[in-house]
Amino acid sequence: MIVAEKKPIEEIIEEIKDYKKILIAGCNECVTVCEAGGKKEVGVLASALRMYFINNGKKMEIDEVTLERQCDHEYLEEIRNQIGQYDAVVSLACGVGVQFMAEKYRRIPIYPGVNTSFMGVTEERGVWTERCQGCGQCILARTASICPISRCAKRLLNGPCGGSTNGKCEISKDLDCAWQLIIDRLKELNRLDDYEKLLPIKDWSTERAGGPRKVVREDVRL
Amino acid sequence: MIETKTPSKLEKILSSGHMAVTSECGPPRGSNPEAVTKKAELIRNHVDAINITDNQTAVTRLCSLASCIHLKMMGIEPTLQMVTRDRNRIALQSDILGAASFDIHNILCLSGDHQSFGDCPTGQNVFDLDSMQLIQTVRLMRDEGKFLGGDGIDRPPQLFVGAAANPFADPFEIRVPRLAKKVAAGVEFIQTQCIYNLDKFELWMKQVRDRGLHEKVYILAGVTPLKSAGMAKYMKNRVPGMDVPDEVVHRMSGVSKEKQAEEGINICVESIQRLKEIEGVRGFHIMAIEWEQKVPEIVERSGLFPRPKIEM
Amino acid sequence: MRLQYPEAIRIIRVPCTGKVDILHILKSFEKGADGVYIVGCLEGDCRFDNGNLRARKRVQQAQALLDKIGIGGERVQMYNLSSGEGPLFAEIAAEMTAKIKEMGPNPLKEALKKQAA
Amino acid sequence: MQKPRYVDISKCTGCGECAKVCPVVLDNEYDMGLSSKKAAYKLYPQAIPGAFAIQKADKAPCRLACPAGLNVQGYVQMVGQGKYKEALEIIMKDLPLPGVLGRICPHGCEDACRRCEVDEAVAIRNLKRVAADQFDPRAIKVPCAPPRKEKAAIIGSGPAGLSAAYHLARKGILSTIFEALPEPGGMLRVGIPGHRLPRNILDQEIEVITNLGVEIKTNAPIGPDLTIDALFKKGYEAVYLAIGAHKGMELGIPGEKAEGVQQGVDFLREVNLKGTAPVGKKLAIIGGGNVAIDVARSAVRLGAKEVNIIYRRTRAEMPAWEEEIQAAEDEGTAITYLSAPQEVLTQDGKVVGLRCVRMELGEPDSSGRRRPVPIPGSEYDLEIDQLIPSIGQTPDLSIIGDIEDVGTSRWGTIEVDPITYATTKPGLFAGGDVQTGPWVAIGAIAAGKEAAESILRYLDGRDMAEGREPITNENPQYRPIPERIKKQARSAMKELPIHDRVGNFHEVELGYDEETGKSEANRCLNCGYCCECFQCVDACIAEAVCHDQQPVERDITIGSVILCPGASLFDPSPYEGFYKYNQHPNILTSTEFERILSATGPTMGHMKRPSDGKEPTKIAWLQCVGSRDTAHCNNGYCSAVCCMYAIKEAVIAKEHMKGDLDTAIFFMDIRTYGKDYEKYYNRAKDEHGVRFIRSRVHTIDPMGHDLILKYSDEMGQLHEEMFDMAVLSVGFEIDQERIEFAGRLGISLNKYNFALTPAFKPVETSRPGVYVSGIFQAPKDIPSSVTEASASACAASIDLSEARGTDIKTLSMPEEIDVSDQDPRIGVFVCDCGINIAGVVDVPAVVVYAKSLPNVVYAQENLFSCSQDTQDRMKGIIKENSLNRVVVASCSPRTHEPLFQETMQACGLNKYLFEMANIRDQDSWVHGSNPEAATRKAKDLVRMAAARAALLTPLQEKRIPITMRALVIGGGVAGMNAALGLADQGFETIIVEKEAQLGGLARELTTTIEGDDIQRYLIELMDRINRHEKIQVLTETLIVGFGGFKGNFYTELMVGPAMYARKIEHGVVILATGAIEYKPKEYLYGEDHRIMTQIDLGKRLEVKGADDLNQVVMIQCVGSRNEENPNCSRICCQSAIKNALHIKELNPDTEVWILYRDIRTYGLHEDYYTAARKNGVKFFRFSKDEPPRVEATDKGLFVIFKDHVLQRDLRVPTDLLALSAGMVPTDTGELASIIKLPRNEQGYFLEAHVKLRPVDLANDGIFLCGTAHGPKLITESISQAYAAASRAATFLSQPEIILSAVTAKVDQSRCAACLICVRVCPYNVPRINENGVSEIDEALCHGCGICASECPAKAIELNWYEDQQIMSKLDSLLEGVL
Repeated sequence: MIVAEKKPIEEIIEEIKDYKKILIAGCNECVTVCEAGGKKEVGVLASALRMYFINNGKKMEIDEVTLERQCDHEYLEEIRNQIGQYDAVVSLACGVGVQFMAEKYRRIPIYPGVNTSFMGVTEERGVWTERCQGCGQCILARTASICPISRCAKRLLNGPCGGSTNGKCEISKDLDCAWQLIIDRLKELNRLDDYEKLLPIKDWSTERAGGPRKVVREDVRL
Repeated sequence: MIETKTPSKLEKILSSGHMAVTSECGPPRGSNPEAVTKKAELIRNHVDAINITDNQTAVTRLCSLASCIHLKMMGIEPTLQMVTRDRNRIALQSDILGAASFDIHNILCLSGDHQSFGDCPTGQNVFDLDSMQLIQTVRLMRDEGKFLGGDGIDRPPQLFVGAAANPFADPFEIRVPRLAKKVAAGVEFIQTQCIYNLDKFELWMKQVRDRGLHEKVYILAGVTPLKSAGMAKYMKNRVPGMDVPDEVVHRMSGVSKEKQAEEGINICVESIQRLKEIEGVRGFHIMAIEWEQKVPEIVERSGLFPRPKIEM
Repeated sequence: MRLQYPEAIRIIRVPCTGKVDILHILKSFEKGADGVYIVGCLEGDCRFDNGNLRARKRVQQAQALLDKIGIGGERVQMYNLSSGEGPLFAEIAAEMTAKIKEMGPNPLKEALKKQAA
Repeated sequence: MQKPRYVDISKCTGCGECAKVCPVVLDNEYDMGLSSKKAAYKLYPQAIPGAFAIQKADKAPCRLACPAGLNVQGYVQMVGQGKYKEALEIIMKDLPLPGVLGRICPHGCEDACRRCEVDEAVAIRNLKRVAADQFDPRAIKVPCAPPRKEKAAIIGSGPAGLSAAYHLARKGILSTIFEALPEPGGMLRVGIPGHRLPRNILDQEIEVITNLGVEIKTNAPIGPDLTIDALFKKGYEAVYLAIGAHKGMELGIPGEKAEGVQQGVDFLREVNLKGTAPVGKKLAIIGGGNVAIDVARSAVRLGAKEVNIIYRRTRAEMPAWEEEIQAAEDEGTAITYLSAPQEVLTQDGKVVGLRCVRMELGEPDSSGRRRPVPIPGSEYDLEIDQLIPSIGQTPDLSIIGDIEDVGTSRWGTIEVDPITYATTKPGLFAGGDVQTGPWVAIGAIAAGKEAAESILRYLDGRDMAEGREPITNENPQYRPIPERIKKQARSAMKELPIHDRVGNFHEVELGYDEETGKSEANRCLNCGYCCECFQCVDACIAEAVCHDQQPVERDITIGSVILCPGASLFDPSPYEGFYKYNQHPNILTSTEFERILSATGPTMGHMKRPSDGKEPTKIAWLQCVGSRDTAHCNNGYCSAVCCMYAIKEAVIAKEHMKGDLDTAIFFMDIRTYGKDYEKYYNRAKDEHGVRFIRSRVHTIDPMGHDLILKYSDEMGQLHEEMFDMAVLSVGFEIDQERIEFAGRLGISLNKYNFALTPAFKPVETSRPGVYVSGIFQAPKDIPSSVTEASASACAASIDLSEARGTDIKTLSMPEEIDVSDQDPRIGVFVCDCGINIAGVVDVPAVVVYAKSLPNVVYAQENLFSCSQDTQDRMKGIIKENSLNRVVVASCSPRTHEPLFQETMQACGLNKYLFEMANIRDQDSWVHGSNPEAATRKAKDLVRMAAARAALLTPLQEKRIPITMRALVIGGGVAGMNAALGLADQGFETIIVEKEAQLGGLARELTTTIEGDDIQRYLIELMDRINRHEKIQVLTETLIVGFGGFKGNFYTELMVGPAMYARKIEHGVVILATGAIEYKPKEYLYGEDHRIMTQIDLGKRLEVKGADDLNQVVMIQCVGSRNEENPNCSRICCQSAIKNALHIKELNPDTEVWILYRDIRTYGLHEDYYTAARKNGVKFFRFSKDEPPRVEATDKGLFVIFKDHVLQRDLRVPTDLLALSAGMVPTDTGELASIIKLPRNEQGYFLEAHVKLRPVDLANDGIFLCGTAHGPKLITESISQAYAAASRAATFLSQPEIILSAVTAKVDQSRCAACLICVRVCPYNVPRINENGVSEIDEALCHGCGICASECPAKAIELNWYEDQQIMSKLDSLLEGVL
């Protein structure tokens, strides 16, 4: 899923402080699961903002809504009738949702309420970690199903670098060295010999280097 | 390995069976070239080539290529260090050509320290290639005269290709395979991480020999004289991939503060003497960090002086 | 024991402090409460295993947020005691009341008064 | 026999007003006497709801000693409280003249006072006077029956006459008193001079009587003009004759008629009526009574120069009060003892002298006093001018003439019936001095009171004597005199200075001031506990106090009896010389110290030492006080709990003091043998730094507040250490009361008087049908006691199983009304709780306020909402007003919610439509000093409750039938007994055993330490199992699957060698998977055939005996108490000792050495340890860090260890080495994961609560027994098996289970399937279902609400605590704040 983190409230305040009436829109997908932008967080943010503005002598009306998803037209349509009354929307969806809402409702400023972080997993309750950078050319088959692009600080395809220490990355003791993981797993799979196969120079064009990407499935298109 | 592939003096010394001695200089954080040239002057008679580091520890400095050019102009043989952190494949190839245009003949291919250690931790890194792929790239450009994109190069670069190896980094079991991988990528000489744990290094070398890698690549053992007990401890505890045994730290702390520098030199000399005996060690890379004036003493006391004269 | 404690306290009953939502805490302040505290069982003695530990985390969340928006995180507290500790309950009530008195009323009151004026 | 508690618990609301007003302060047993409580007190302080009781013993001795039966203790306590009016009310129930008697009563009560045993009697009389001094008795409203038409005549207005008139008036009979003298009062007036009894006091108190309508006719002597018969004729239906004894007795010596001789009574009468009388210069008074003294003191006041009292015995025999004699002497009266007058010397008919003779004391006379005998020839003359004989008085019956039918005695008194005071003449009664001869005023008062009762009955024509026989109690039970009471001298009374006394009759004794009075009153020991002041009766609005409750004898028909009377704690007092427990306040028993640690204890959990309140910095514990001690007290057993509690106390004390405390435990062996106890011990030692000193303290030397402990260590080194406090770790003892109790029940006791039980029937006493549990059977810890309690319940249930389900009442409820489409109609009931709430909160105002709230259609005030009549009224109101929500503003829902909910259900309302506002515990009780704020808060709480009530919706509790079948996993001794425990109660039971045969570990065992044959037992047990029609045994069976929930489980099995798959449905599970003996890795086990475990050794001894053994060494704690298994295996010490004793029995010449760390023969097993030592088994201690070593060589087997006393290594050759290998649980890893069972680090299953639920698992419907729970003896396993069966049966015997409706529910349309609920639920209940959304099984949900408050999609609500319901409270509380 997409993992996001709540934006510091002061940042949101700074963006919306000049409006009078705003809508906080949550999303019941990834951001709910990663506890950054579900209905509950909408409530928490709304309550905190109301208090802030009262406390700072400002009249601010704040409403709450949580959509099933903000990355689909149909769900975004649900607020068409009410959205007109707001000066701005703070979307707690990922960056995708924020943009999609903005594309749909062109006259209303939409502000992000979360920092969209990465695609990752819930390692345990309250701990999410990155697993994929969407490079568009999956190499996991060559790296014991552990992605050095998303998990090595230097994205080394033929790691590890000399900074790998006790299984940890040189940049942080809390970060596993992806290449250590790869090697460990290769060992477990009894395929350590694969390590010596050089990974070729990567074609990054399917990653962001190639510009905005698009997937089109003609076979399913309506 | 009698034949050489490049005009590199270093390659020549090595291929003729001599113990090579290299050292390195860090460029200044400014545009005054004297910082490099003065250092180089101090050691030019005692070493075969001088590495110029490339924004070492991710701190922005005078560029490696320009510094190499200063040395070259002084008649000193430089080794251009090049990290893949800061340049994509276009810039890398372009700089290689730049070096070649000044007849710089040695290159050391590195991935580079992560920018989070340096002065621009919020910067983006590139890592379009990794060090292995840079090795491959240089060899492609030199040997096949081609760019990565496949186009031909007019006057391909003549670079003796080196890389680093760290016998002490984790995971230990892939230290030798990793070297093998670099060899497979086309590396011709290796400068190792500073060696303090000689036992472990010997073990590594044994495995290197077991695989016959010592016959495919010149291994220059890296040494760094310790200036103080504090430095020893710092290296032990703080520098990733550094293995400083307790005995070394104890030995440094065992002498009075004034004598510690001298003790550091002693250890370094003793190490070189022991390393010389190891089969497959083909030279030394002396990294006297901001202590270049001591390099001559080390080289002399280690019996590596005078340096052989090579016909260019 | 009938120990006396300050009368400024109104108790809202929940089956476990684990039921106390951060929203309950925030809304209390939004509606004008001067302070909120949550009294749970001793840590390790939760009838539902860990409800009180969950509650403590939410209190910490609320504290951080209230600090940021200028209400004052200290206005929310979590206390743990056993049902046999009446005197401690009274002590906590007094402590909390004193803390809130020292901090003054919920700043929203003053702010709204100013707005009205 | 049910003893009365004097409080009707059906009415008591637990408000505590009775205790508040109760004056009697007693030691609080709950705090081990470290704090105080009242005689009216909460009987079980931790019970909820807590009803009160009144503690009473027999009537106090002072009361019994008072002729008039005054409630002395009662009024003394009232004076102590400064409640003078109340004191007088108590006094004046019997005595109309408090101020009078408060001065002149001879106070027989004080002679009876038990305070004398401490120091001096309480000054009771003076305290009575204090009451009358501080409050005018005339202002007391005397309760009187309505006046009747009959009238009575009373002859004489002395104390008897006045008392009779007073008591008659109270009974509604008005009387007329005929008084011969010009002023009323009788002897009180004319016999007692004003310096002792001021006239105005007497006058005022006579007014008390006349105020009731009694008429006193003075100067109305009885005689020829007014005969008794005439009175009857005049219409007086009863006559009371109380003319007193006013005639002085003559000396009977020559010259007595001379001028200058006057009878003492006559002299006093003249003084008292006229204010003066002639006195001579030299005055002789004969006699030794109070009259003689009164005469002397009066004469002095009237100017007599020399006053000499002549008394024939010594001062010791003088009947006058000592203080009077002293006063007389102080005032100048001389007293001549052992002298008697022989002749009055006269001249001209006037007295001029007196001839006396010296006396000496001879043999005792009938009064017990030594008879005075004249000394011949010792006559001497005395010059006097006035002689006043005062040797006694008699009634002057001549004045009344001869009355028909009335008998008189030879002492000239009237004869009456001793109980009714009736003379033989109908209607004529007599009392006072005229009937008794001269006696004390209070006696006359008593007589008058009794006569009044008789007259009433006489007038009513009732039997006058019935029920008035005096009851005597040969052996009264009183409150014991507290052992640590402080001495306090009786308060002296201020007196008029001597020089101020001459020439006047001003009162000499000036009374106590209030302070003195209070302090004197507080010296009272409250012998009867309750003083019957009845303040509590007035204070109790619920009218629950009932002082006249009597003990009731009840017969209950029963099928079995379970005894759990417990034991008493060892009392160190008899060994004061050593323990110094009573003499030093900082030496406490462990139970007292527990109270100091307790938050509800006397110091509210603050650590303070008793002597000076200082926070202790060093505390010592002395173990084995009264246990393992045959030197002092013959308690040879170990009390089994003291080590653990001492460690606990030390740890908690340290925690309380946040580390500023040094604790030291002096012990012989640390016996932390229970499950996980050893870990606690280790933590205490290593983490908390509790010091453990292996030593017995030999001397405790108090030094000021501190204590010096002297002890010698293991090496014999002497030490001294100073401590702030010492705690005596006292053990258990069976006291006399329990021994007698056992005797009454006819059950046998062992030599220490614990109940005797057989090894294989651990809860059966010697009498069939009578079971026992707890420390009455043997010392044991709480888990074992609780386990046995369940076990005995099981045993009893088996006896009673036929009667199961009979004698029960079912409550039928009307069908529930559907309120779903009704608007909320809320009824609010605001409770006064007597004055508990109404005394602080303005309840009517709250009611008015409640009526103004939205949706509230009805509100009212209840005096006691919980009383039955109120409940009935509420039902009516709910129906009449069609209420569909109810709010009760009263006390705590914890205690009363179910009651009110039942009331709603009786009205057809769903019980979840109820809400409570706690305006008592959270308001009136805690803000008592601020009624205004409390009222404001009550309104808030009611408003909040009403707001929530409006949002409540009906919830249905799910009822689930139970599969009435049990699954027992494991067929060892525990499993089999558990199965029998259930099957014998009629429940179908299936035993699953993985082996081919039943029996488990017991198959390897020979005998118990007591000598019972285990194999024989096992054969019998298996036989019973196999023949039992309700038990099915599946051997060689594995459990492969498990599911369902409590009451409805299913288990999948692979049965038999053929692995036949079976699925069993069952309602409960009993885990009895057992344990096995640890296979040692240590000490060369398995490498040498001479090295074996204790089980091996037991078998070897059975087979080969011990004739070939010269030396056997045993090593303890093998595989226990080490890093790998930190726990003690509990059984190994006794296994070793059992085998050692067996060896010694087989071959006394075999040397047996046991190498141990601590010997842990807890409880009664200590006797075997003692026996082993006596039989020559040698014990050597080794420490964990230096374990013994073993060498097996060709030359033999050697054990090398360090002897702690010698401090050097010993190397001993041995024929055998027995390793006391501990226990390890059977491998249950897979089972635990299939059923999801919690286990500890060693793999033993974890019970739900170590102490309170020792055989339950946290998983409902799953129970645990035997060694699967932890190492234990076979006897303990059997008990636990029965306990598990009992718990399981309790569950199975319900027809269905009712699940709480307070469960979480998911709005699945909102669920994001984030798994957070799945992760946070402490019970793993939520799951993501096949539709990909969360689902919470209400049957499994515990209702904590954690999931609801963590759900990021806000898709989960907890029933009854829905967010909007909670928020409604906040909204309404904070409405308008912003």
